[in-house]
Amino acid sequence: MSVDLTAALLKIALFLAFFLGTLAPIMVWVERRACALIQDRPGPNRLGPWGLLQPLADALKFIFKEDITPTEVEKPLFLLAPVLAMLPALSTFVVLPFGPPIEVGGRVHNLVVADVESGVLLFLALSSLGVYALVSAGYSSNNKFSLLGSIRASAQLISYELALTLAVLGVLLPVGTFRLDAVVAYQQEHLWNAVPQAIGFLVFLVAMFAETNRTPFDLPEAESELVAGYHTEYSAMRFAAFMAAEYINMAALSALCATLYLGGWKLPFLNPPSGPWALTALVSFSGLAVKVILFMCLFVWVRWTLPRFRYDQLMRLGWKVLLPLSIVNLLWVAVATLQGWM
Amino acid sequence: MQLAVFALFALLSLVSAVVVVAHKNAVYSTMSLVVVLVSSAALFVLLGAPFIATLQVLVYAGAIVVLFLFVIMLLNLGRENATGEAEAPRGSGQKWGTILGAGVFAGTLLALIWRTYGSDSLEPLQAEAVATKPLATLLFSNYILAFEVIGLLLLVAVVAASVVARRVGSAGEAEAEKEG
Amino acid sequence: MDTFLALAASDSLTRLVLFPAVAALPLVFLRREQVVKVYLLVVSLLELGLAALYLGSHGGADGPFTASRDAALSWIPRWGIRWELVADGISWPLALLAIVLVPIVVLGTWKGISQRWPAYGASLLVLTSGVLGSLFAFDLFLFYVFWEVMLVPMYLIIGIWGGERRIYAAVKFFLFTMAGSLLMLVAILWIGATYFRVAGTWSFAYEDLLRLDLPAGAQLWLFAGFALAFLIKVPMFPVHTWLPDAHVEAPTGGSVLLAGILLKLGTYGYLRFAMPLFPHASAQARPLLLALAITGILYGALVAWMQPDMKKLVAYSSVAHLGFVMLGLLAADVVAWQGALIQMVNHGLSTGALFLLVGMIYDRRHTKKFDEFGGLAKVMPVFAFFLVFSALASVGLPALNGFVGEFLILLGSYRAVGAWAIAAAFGVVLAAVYLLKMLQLTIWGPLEKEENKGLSDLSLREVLSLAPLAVLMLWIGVAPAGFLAPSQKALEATLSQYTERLKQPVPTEARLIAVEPKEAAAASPGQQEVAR
Amino acid sequence: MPHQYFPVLLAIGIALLVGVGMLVASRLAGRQVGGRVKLSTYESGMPLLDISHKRLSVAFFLVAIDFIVFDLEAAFLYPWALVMKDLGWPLFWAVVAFIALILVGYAYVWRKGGLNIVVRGRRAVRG
Amino acid sequence: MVPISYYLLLAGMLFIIGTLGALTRRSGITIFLSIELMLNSVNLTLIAYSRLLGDRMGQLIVLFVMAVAAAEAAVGLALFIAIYRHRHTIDLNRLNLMRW
Amino acid sequence: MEAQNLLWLIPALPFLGAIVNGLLGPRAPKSATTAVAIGAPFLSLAVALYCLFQYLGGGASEPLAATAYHWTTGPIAIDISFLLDPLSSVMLFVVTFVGFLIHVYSVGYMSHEEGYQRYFAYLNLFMGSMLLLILGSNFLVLFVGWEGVGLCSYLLIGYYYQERVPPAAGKKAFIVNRIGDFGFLAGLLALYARYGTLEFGPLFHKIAEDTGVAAGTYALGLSFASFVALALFIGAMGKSAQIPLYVWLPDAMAGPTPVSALIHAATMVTAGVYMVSRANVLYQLAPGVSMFVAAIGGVTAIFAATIGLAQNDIKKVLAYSTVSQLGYMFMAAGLGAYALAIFHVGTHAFFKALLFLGSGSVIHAMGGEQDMRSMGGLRKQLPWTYRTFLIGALALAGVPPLAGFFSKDAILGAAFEHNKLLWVIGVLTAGLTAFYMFRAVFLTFFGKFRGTHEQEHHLHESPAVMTVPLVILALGTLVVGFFNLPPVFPGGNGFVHFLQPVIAHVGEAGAEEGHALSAGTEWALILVSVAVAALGIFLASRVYGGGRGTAGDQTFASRFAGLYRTLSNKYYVDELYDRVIVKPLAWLARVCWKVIDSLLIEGTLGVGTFLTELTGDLARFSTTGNVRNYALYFFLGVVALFWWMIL
Repeated sequence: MSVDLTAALLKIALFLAFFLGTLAPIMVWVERRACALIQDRPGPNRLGPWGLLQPLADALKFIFKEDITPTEVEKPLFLLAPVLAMLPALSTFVVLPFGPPIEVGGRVHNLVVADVESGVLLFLALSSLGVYALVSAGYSSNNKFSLLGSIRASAQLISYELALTLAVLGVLLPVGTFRLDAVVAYQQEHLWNAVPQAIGFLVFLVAMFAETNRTPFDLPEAESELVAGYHTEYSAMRFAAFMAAEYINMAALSALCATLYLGGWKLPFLNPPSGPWALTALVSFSGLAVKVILFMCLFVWVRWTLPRFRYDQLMRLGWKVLLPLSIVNLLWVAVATLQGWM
Repeated sequence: MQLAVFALFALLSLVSAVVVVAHKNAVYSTMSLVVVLVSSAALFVLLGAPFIATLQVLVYAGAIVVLFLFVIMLLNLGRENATGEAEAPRGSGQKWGTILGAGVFAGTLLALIWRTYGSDSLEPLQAEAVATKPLATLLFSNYILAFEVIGLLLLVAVVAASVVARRVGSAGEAEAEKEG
Repeated sequence: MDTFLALAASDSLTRLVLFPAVAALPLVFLRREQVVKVYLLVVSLLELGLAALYLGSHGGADGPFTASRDAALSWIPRWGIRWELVADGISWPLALLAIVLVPIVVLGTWKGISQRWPAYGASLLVLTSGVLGSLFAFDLFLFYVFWEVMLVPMYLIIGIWGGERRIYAAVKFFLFTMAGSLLMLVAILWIGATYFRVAGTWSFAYEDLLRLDLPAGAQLWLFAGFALAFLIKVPMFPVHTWLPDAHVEAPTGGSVLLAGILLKLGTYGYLRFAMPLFPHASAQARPLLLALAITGILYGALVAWMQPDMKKLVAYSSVAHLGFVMLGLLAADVVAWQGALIQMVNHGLSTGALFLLVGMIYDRRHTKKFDEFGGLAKVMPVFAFFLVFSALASVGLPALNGFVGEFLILLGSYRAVGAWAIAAAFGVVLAAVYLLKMLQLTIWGPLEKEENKGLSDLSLREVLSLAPLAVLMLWIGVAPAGFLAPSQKALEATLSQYTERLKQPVPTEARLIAVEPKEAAAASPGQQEVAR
Repeated sequence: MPHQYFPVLLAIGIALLVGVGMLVASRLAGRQVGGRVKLSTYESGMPLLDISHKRLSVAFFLVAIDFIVFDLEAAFLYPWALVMKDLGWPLFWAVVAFIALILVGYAYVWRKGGLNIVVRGRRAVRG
Repeated sequence: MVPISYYLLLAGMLFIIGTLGALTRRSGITIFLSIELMLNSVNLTLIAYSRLLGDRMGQLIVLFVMAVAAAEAAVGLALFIAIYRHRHTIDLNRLNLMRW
Repeated sequence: MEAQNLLWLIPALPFLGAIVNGLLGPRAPKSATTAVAIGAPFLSLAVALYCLFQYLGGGASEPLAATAYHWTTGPIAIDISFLLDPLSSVMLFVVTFVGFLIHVYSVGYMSHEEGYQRYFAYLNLFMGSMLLLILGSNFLVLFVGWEGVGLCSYLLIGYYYQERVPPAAGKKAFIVNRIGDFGFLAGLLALYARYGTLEFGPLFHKIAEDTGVAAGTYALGLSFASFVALALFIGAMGKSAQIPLYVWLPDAMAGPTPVSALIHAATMVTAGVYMVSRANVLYQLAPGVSMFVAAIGGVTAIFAATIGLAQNDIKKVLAYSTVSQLGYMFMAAGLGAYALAIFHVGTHAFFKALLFLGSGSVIHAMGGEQDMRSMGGLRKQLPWTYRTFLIGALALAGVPPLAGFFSKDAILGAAFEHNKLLWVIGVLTAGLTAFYMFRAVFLTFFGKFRGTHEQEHHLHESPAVMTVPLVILALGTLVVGFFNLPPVFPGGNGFVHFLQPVIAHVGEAGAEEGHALSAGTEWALILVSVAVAALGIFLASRVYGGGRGTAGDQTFASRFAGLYRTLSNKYYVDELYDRVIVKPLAWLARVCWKVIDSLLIEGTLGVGTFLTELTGDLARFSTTGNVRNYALYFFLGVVALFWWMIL
């Protein structure tokens, strides 16, 4: 038991380190620099070389800023909301495999935090709880922009969740289990799913953007309309928590996307070394991390390139395009699998 | 270990359940319900039904309760006293009748359960018993008709709900839709 | 299931029964009134064609009405309930009457019904199915099911397309009929359970239950259960009050079918089930029922005489006419039974025609009160002709159908019950009194009301709907032999079985007795000698 | 096997800790100045002009209903993934029927405009 | 191993809490939530028995219960919306049109 | 062509005519209608004559019989079959011959009527039915015809349907007939139940063989024969307008006059007599009933004759005289002189048809006026009518050697032989008959014209199509009496002999008619009846002749006011019936409807409904409309159930 506990804690620590210690700072920097690049301006460049220390400064600023709790808010919910935002973000990764099974001290460990049968379903379940953070924040802020923002955000979230869920199901069909390591293994034997299930991949990708409220789907926090939406009233670390949750969500979803469609932790033409288990784990984890970072860059690129959708366009896309597409994908995969084409 | 986890979630769900029932603000009630549901999901896992537990979170907590929240937001039932709870209590007979009935029921039920299952001992769960595949097989063989009926039920529900909710023409709606 | 479908697809009674109900489905999609009407007409004529086809292919030694049956299918095996349809000489005349009346009703109410034609048509068709099913069902449970199926469309027809007090009438109709039929259901379940107790297996099949010899007490209760259901439907004297209300409020088509077919199910059921299954009990109850039947004849006639409303008059005349039928059935004499059977058909034809005529005049004037009429023969000679013709048939004028039935009933029942028949014969006088009053007040006399002067005579469509009825009335009246002969064998078989059973003592315990197979099974081509 | 799910619990616990910790840290580290104006609801610096909780369009509710339905559909289809290969084509057709049923409801809502969120409101002066 | 009776007791208590809520609260929404609570407690019972008896049917029924609950919530909440639109309240004490 | 194979044609042809005319409709050319209308009875007459010649020429030894088809099947075997025997041949001749003549007459009489085609359709229908009645070889066919003529009577009386009175009169006729039919039907049922056949031949044979038929009590304290005879006679009463069912016949004069002549004088009303004669076996076996028949006949005869004295409507006078003459016929039949009854039927058919047609001619000339007080002195304008009417009146009065004399005298002879009281009544009636007939003759044809000027202007003799039948009938009236000369003459009683095969010989009762009296008595009786007739005519001429006009009536009315009022109001019988039968029955019906139906049955239901509603109302207090209350009840119920289950 204790071995398992230790292993689990180690794996969780690995992810947290990656998310909070590595990915977040890098991405803050990348985001700001890339934005500047695209907008043809220098961007933050005072702290450290090329402004590399800027994320640290940002973090400090968040910590030391005043925590404003407006008098009109529903206090318990208002305080709970950022935690609720962090909760799904920081728990969904448990089902993501990041390497081949390794043997430590005579015991075989799967390189996944929670080696459970529900697998990807658990991911979806936990991420579906994210909506409560939005609603809580919006509702408790006692501000009509926040409320509208949160409602819009939740509607958007649930709308795209459908497409996402169905696209994921498409991946699972030929595999025959919910376990993501099986999905990875399947992709080692077959093509990456992104090829035969291009439709699903596309759907997933779009839904991913929407799920994380990223441009062009950042309607809920559209500053021009809704004064930043549901987190208008938040400041300091609470605001940072929302931001961090968003980034972590992006990362987690990117990881899931990579696992489902792009072969998971496995890099092409590169097998993890069969040396010491720690090396194996780190290398294979890096494979996943590389893909996640690539995805994150895509997020940033898209954010600063594409204009924002109008809300009705957004919903129309979700309901009238992605949903049918995902069903089509589902049926196609089912037929293909049953016919043995897959 | 399991007992600790059970105690944690049982306590959590009980407290949250009381909040669900007792809280004046419907939003808090709803949020508490989520807690109850998630705790129950944890208990489901303990009972060897992880798949149901996951679905409980995905469907129940993640979808159905969202609908409640939406309606509460939509009708603005949270803060203001549209629910009328604050008004002078009427029908306290109702309350006392309920408490009496619930008391009798609770006493009987608890005594009964305690007497019947007080000393049961369970075999530890086996992997096969937890596996989801047999469940799926059962669903898609013996209960395939129920499965299709669920489809029908959902169809009816969505149509009915759309029709009932969308009685266009009342003044409230036009006004409300401008807000969108 | 596939056997059922196969049965329904082949030239079978099942098809005959189910066709109208199935044909009602497309009505859901039809919207245009004209299309619906034509569709209905086509369907009902098709049904007639199917019936003819069936009769043509299944006729045997006894002529077209030779007993024939569909293969019995298990329906609820747990309780031995089966889908078993049998047609014989007793059910055929009524079934044909039902089938013939439907297109006539459609034609006759072409304009009278102004709304919701699809639903109306569906009701008619489902009603047809229910009636045919009741007539052919040889499983008591199945019979009950069809019996109830019959109830609903009629309830709808009265309740939706009826007159001002339609809801009251419909509810009254429903409650009366329901009260009786629930008792019948109890009796059916009881008899089924008794059979199970005695035979060890479940069965509701008519022929199985016929073998059940019940002790006196059980017979009496069971008979009461069945008889009440049937007598309410007939309707017999003290439980008749739903009928005038139902008729007056029902739309024309509803009245025609109600009088033409539904009431007959009561007498049919009495003949088919109540008497053969419980011979001793029925014999015991005979004096009371005879008294009620006679009372009904005279009472119905007297009350009809007093009515200020044409339709109510005709409605009460039904009470009197059905009293004759009951008299015939109670006589337990083959002549009387023949008369009763043909009288059921007659009543359907003549009263049906009268209701149609009342409906036609109602369509024009929107009233049925005698005060509003008078001298219509001047402006509506064709209407007058048909009214006189139908009224005379109803009066029982020789050479028209009503006479045949009444005469045979009286002949047979005089032989069996003597003075009762004489008392009933006085009903013939009263029939003339009230029907001639009707003629007097509607078509004869001076044409005084301004509203009546511009009335148009019957259209070709209306004539077409009445003409078949008139032809049949005359035909049956002039040469009834062809209508009597096919049913004779079935009636004789039932009667002989009934009298045989009566001769045996009542057992103290329920038991099974051997019953020689009814003509249904014995209808082999060898026994063709029908001696005259 | 419940214990396999323990890491999930663990992760959730840690997530909670992290979340709460972040907030507590900020609370401890940051200065708390406060002030009536500063703590008022931000609406361009104005006092509340209007009640904040207006009733919202019923379209959101309809979207949520559709979501529920499809979510359940997905929930019921997930087990399919486990047994699809075992049960083969008959099950496939059963599932197609199931999906078709759901799609009928979907089409109904589409036809009735239930998916056109907001746009209806914008064209309120249509006729 | 946690004895199954604990689960059942917990379910029973949840059920009673739900009942109390459903029968004493006046807000339609809260009553609805209480009913969901009761449903949930029944689900828990079903799963517990499923575990006790080693029979998966209990789990399956929970699945169906969820579907029914979803349908119920959809239609029920739609009704609330409709009612609110007409009466501007969902206080069940005031919704007594069905009173003779 | 075998004659019996043609028998069915005789009734069928008029039926065909009726159908053709009915289908042709009112828009058909009048000539076509006429051709069909006249052609059908003419062909029928021709066939009838052919058959009669065949039959009589063949010595009339065996009756002709033919079955058209089986009416019923199975355990009861009733056929549509025909029989030509002496009895039916007499009737056949009378019906076809007189019927044809009246058809011809109608062409003229009805020429300006609106429903010309309808009239002839009815009339043909009547002919068919009547022929069915007399040719039928069993009681069923007879009954079919019996009812058929009743129907036609109804339709034809109500021919002027747009007026108020005729339809009502038709209805009355039909219903009164129906009452009779009720008796008839009862008789048939009894017969069939006992013998299993309705065919005349086998039936009467069986009755004659049946030893117990006249003994014991069957019903109502009567033997079987008596019961059936009485029941059948009730039918005859209705059809032949005997007390107490005669009331419809005078009212029936509301129909067109040729109809009165054909149906209500010559043919239909004699059906009762025909039927009684046909069933003579029964009546011979039921002497009590026979006596009753005779008594009814006698009473009816004098009763109607007295009413006839005070009638002013020329047709009403003839109608009451018809009732009276029918009384004679029944008197004869009741006395066992069936052949004489039939003989009187025949002679009466000729002279009464003649009289009616004559009156029709008068009415035609008067433009529809029927009241004799407005007539007078018409013999100049209507010579042919006058002459033929006079012959008819003389015949009716019993003046030799006209037809009426022979038949009436024979009946009186039979009465004298069997029952002196009836003879007295008969003689008195004869006198009264002579008196009122000549009252009519004097009021109509003599004296001064009392009508309006305009009527006088229009007076004219009828066209030939009407007068020729009158003349033929008058000739017939002169001739037919000689078929049955009184027995004192050589070759007398020929008709009686001719009919002898039909009259059964049951025991002693069947002695041959007309031989019992000595020649002296015969002559004395003849003299008495002639004298009585002469007296009646003389008195009439004293009171009404010589231009006195209606003064005689006024004198009579003032001198015997009560008596006159009673007579002119027909003894208040209609009023009596109304009070005693119609009103109570209507009252009963109203009670049935309003009290039993609406109050008792509906009331019981109402009480049930009330109780149900009361329960509902009481239970309604638990219905607070608050869902949670219901839920609480539900919950408490569950708790209770729970307890019940674990305890």
